[in-house]
Amino acid sequence: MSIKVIKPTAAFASLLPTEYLELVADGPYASPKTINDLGTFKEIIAEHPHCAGCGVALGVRLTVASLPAPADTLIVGTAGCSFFGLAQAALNYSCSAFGNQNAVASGLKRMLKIRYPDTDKDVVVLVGDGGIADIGLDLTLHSWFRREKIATIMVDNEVYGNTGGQESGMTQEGQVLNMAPKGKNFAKIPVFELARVSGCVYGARVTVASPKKIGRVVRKAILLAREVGPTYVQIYTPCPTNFKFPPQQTINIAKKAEEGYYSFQEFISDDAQAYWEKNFASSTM
Amino acid sequence: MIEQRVVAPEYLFNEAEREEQFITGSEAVREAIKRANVDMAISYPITPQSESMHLVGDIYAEGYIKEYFRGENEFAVMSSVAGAAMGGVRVFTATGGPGTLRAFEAFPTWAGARLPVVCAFMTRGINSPLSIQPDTLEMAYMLDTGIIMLHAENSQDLYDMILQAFMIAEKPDVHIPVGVFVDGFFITHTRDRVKIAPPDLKLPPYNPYSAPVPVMDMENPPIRQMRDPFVMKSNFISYAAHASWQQEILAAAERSRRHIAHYLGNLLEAENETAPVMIVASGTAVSQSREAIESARQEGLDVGLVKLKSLRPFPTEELKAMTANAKAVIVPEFNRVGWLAREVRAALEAKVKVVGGPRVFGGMTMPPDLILDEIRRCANE
Amino acid sequence: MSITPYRVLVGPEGYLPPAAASRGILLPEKGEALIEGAIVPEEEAMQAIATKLLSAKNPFFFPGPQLLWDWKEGVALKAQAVKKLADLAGARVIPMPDYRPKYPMINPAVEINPNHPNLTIWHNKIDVCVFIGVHCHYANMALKIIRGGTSCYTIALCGEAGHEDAMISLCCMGMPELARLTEIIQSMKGEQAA
Amino acid sequence: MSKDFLRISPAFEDVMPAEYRELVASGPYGKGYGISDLGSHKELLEEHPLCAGCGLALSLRLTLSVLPAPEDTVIVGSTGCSALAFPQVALHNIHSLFGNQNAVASGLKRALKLRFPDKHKDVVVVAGDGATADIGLDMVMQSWFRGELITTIMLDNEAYANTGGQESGMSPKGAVLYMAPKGKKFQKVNMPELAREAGCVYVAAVSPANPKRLGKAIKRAILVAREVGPTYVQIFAPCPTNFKFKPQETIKRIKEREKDGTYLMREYISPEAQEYLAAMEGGTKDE
Repeated sequence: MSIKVIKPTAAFASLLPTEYLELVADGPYASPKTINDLGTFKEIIAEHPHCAGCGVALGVRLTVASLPAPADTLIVGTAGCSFFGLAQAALNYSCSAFGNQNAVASGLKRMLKIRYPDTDKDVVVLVGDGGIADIGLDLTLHSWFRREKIATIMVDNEVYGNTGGQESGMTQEGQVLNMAPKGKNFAKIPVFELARVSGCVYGARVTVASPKKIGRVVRKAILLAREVGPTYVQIYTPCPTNFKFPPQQTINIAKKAEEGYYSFQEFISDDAQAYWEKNFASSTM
Repeated sequence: MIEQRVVAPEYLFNEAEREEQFITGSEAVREAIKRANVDMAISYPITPQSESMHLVGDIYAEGYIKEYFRGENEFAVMSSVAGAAMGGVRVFTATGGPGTLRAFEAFPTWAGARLPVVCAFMTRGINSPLSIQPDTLEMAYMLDTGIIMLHAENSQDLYDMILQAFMIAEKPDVHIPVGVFVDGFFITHTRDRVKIAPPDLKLPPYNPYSAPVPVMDMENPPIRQMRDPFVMKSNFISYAAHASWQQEILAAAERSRRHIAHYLGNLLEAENETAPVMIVASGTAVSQSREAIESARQEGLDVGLVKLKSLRPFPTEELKAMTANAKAVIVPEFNRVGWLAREVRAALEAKVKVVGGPRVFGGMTMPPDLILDEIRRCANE
Repeated sequence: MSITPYRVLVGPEGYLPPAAASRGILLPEKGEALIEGAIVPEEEAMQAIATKLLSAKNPFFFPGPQLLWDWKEGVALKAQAVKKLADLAGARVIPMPDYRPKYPMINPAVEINPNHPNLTIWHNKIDVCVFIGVHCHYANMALKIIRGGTSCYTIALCGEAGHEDAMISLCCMGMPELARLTEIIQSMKGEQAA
Repeated sequence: MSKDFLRISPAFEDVMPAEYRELVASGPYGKGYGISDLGSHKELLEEHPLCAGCGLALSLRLTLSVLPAPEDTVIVGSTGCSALAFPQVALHNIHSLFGNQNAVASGLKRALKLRFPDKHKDVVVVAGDGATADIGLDMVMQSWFRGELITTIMLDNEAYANTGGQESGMSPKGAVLYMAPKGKKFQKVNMPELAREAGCVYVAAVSPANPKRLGKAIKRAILVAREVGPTYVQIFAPCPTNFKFKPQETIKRIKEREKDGTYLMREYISPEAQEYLAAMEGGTKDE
């Protein structure tokens, strides 16, 4: 995207609300920013209607702040709490039927490759746990089987939050929630392992307690998806509203999880590793 | 869970001493299922249906239902429901809006396979753009799936119709699915007075061997049985068999008329049906019409009301009788396409002017004045 | 409904005859029965069945899976009673062992199938047939195809709600009703013989 | 169904066609036959309209002939070539919509558990590669995540054969088929590995080139699914019609693929399943 697209025409510049001017002046488009720059630039998502302490809002904000090329990034989402903040994002965001995000992204990425052969148009899927692990599982796995060059990012709050707190496939076994009155009776779906088996060339599992790690793995996933193959990042984003903990506890809960079942993990294929060392090993990130 | 005793449906519906509660539509679903002797319920969340199926999950935990689980999406849930019904149990589920469309391929198979499934539809807008608000557009698509369609005006209807739906669906000469449709949010999420039977009463259990088709359990003949074999060999005989099969599904819906009348009293209700201007509506459009009629009568206008309770089978003859003296029929609806106006025009065969509207959609409410304007216009012509 | 009420008469009625229920024909209550689409007392229908069977040139009984397979208490006994009734009425028997479409070809001399019952009717030149022990869905499928394409007079002896698409249909039939029908045929045969 | 369930009402014994009398006299119900009994009894599937040399038909015939309890087995099939044979199979079997077989089987298994709590009703899904790895993948895997006690059998002819030979997820990379005019671009989906990850407690990849091993895998899969957890058996069933080789070369093709390592026979048994089988197989004769 050239900056022209977001610069108001001189005749009307004075009439535009300030937020649009700020986006031009110190948005992340001209020179991509990272997690370390948070607070120094106008973020792609400046406001959202999520609940207080929402882990998903934080996960989405950190992800969007880590895009290597926000000017040429399109995000494909689906129903769920994630789409509230993303609906305010200052980049192309599409949302179709519940669960079809990876199918939509496949078509979108291939078309953009044809229309802009010499530009890396990053197509990033950014969606909740229900959208990927349950209703969208086959479309997600098949985009990986086909080696679609897209980065799939799950903000995992381990519950169907937007519909009022029902058990999802990513809910932990035994957890009592709506539609699991006696506690969920099967294990958290191993999407991270399935990603590896299905052909993802890079995968990372992280929590909102480690913003710097999120910045690194999201950037790496998107850059690798440009050339090598599909990539997957899974971010634990606790939900105070449906798990009934105080909003200010979100980071602590994520930290505790990171010390236990949600430990930081990465996998990378040989050809992805080779590509990374050749092209990006020098950069500090 | 309290000990329940089986009673005759007629007793549970008409004679049992009822207690009034101030509950939401979602809670009305729970109270109905608690008394419906349901074996199995399968759920998937979608606003505005989720609360109903949460509560059904809770009474499963209390012991009123033998089996309950959350599927991975609506198409999978409706397929599991089909598997359960073919296995010979009484099964319940619910969905709405986009969920109805995602599950859609399953509905005609339910009817074709003669599965007496009861499904509640909390109607909601269809994407795009996304709307979680009430809208009955999905009913337009459901009209030709072969399932029986009841439309609840309020939570009392919702409670009664779900219980009655099981009895209608499981009649051997009917034995096709019954959909109980109710407008999302307007009914599911608002409290209302609902008269319910004592909680220690329940419907008789479902007897799978009274079904017009074999049950898939290897315990009844014939053993060499596929449900359902595609009758597709490319010759006339297969086409004739397939056509006859479809006719039998239509016939099943026709046979349900007398059972619907027996349990619901009639396929429609009417008041002041000799008036020159008649309103014909279903769902919450009926409640809005009642308010408009109230104002119209204060202005000295003569207007009547027909509340349709069954949309499939459609009460064509009854509707003709109830609009015999009308010079205009007004059909208010909560959807863009006016599927009920189409049905009413087809039924009345242009013998009377049918005004297709007022219509609101996208989740908008319907101010009674919109209907009142229409009444005034028709009254003055 | 159409001006002249629909009648369920012997065929061939046409390319795709309607389901009688879709033309307003109602099912009988207990103690009633259907003759050619009209509700009549059960006794009258039994008499009509006896007359039809005894005057038929080539009558056949088509017992279905619920009678052919001895799958639960009392079925063998009922099968015995139905066989006796058929013999008494001078009718032969062709079984409907199951409902699956028979590929590549059915042997119409020894079997009838609800997906293509007309083959067996034509092959054996059957002028009157009796359905019993067939699941209602498949009986109705077959009865419409027979009425559409053959001139066979169909009779349904149903333990459940009955069949509008048969020319004569009893409903709610148990062993007592079966015995009564056998009695009527017995006495009618006696009168004819005397 | 009780052992002597399949009986003909004496009054109509004489009019029943021969095939039904044979089914009662020498059918497999209650016998627990194995591969070695083939030819000695009336099989559940005797005739079908599939092509000459069809690997899938052979695999289906072998599978049906080793069911531990055919008298209490309900099969859930799906659209595809196998569906053409199922109307002829002498078992209750369900054909619903393309891809929803494991969802249907989940509902059915739980219903039969309710109605027959103290009896093993084996619910066995038998479907093709398209139905299992493509259109039905999520419902297959979700039934595994939920730990549904059902057996999933894939008849893998590596193409959408019934619709004329299109590429499926299980087609080999590079195979030129319809809808893959330049050859399939991605690898054969690794279903056995996905099955293991998704919670299957017994996974086997077999072929009709080794009937005894196929029979053993099917029996184990069904027995383990009764008590321990979901099981998956993948049967390589080459398709002469769409891969254009001679009908009599089907078995030869399998052996070639095994030799060049592009179709590996393997078996995974979870510790829990191992324990269960040890107890079970200690008693019954090992195929």
